[in-house]
Amino acid sequence: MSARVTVLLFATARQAAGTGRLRWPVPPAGLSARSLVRSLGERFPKLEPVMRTSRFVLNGSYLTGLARRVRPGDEFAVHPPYGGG
Amino acid sequence: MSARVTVLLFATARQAAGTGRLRWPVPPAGLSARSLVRSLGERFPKLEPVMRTSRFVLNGSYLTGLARRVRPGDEFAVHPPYGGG
Amino acid sequence: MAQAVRELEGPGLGGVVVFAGRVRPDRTRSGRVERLDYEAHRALAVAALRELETIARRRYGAERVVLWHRLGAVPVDEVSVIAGAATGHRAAAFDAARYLIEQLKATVPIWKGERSRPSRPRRRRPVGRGGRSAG
Amino acid sequence: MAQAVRELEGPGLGGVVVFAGRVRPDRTRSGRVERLDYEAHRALAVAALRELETIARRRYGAERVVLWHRLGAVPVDEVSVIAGAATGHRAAAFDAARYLIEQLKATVPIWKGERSRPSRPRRRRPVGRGGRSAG
Repeated sequence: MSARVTVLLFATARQAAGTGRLRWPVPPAGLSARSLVRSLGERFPKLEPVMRTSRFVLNGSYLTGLARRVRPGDEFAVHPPYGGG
Repeated sequence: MSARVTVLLFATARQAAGTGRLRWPVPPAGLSARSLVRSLGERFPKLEPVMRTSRFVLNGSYLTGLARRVRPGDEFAVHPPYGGG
Repeated sequence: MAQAVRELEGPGLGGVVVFAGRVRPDRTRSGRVERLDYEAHRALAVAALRELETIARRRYGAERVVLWHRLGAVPVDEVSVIAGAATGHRAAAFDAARYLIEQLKATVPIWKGERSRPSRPRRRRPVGRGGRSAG
Repeated sequence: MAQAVRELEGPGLGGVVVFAGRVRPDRTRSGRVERLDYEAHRALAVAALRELETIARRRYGAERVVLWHRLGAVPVDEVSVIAGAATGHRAAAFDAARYLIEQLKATVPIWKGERSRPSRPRRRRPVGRGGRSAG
């Protein structure tokens, strides 16, 4: 089995991808969050517009940009706008 | 028994007069609220400063001035500033 | 407060806000408050509370409202007043509850007296001896 | 809500405000809401709720705080969220409770999905057939 990251998809992101959790293959050295988001959008076209208004969370920390490197074993979450209450 | 009005005194007004309820003699034709307040202040000197910051209620209606006539059988209440809650 | 919550339940009411005011053990010149004695011009107070409820319904669209005040002796840490509103939406419930409690304090003929030792509730004369400090 | 009130009791706390949000039977394109399914990024949501409580304590002097949110299926007219604060004085309790619920909605990773027919709570996949209208 190749190197993978866990991708968590919530709410409209989950609906767009048809699943809430993916084991996503990545290069052994990892890739930028930008590249990961792009490849997810290519695989799930309906997810692409959802991600444009989403926040991203890497291993429990909010990303402020997409430059950060995502490595095998990391957890990458897609958060559409919140709607609790 | 001569003609009287019922005077209700609350909170600091009650404490100043030493009672919460008076049967106060008035002329058969009544008197102005101003005269009633003045006579109450003369009888109970500690009540006089309390009445300066109080509202007055005649038969359940707030008075906006002291010109109204108070007649035998009326109920006249002295309301110091409110403090519920 | 549990009863207030029950009265504010109803179909379609999305937001409920309940304020409860408790008697605080404030320090005073004569010691520490053990209880408050509330007195009211009863007929007028009841009418004023009902009128505030009506205004809250109209102004904030509150569908259910509670506005209760205890009279007589209320010991420290017990609830003396409750103001609550249930509305379709959240912000209006906060506004209505706040309106109710602030108007109650400003416009309803209820007064409190601080007491540091027990005596009978709603008596007409103040305690003659001035009350010993408890704190 | 009763439990929230109990948690907000304590000596010297003069003002308690509790907000409860209930699921409303809103009309939607597919009929009328029968329940909401709440999902959360759990670890982050719990941390965010705790952090909001801490901020409410610091910023508003709230001595006790509750901030609870149900997850999974919540039927119409049941309470889904509670935000409450107990403070020494009234205004701060209103401000703290309002801060908590508004920040919760804006910053805590919880989402709701409208459903018009029953299915199991917190499932990972949406219902395939789209759901029949109940209204």
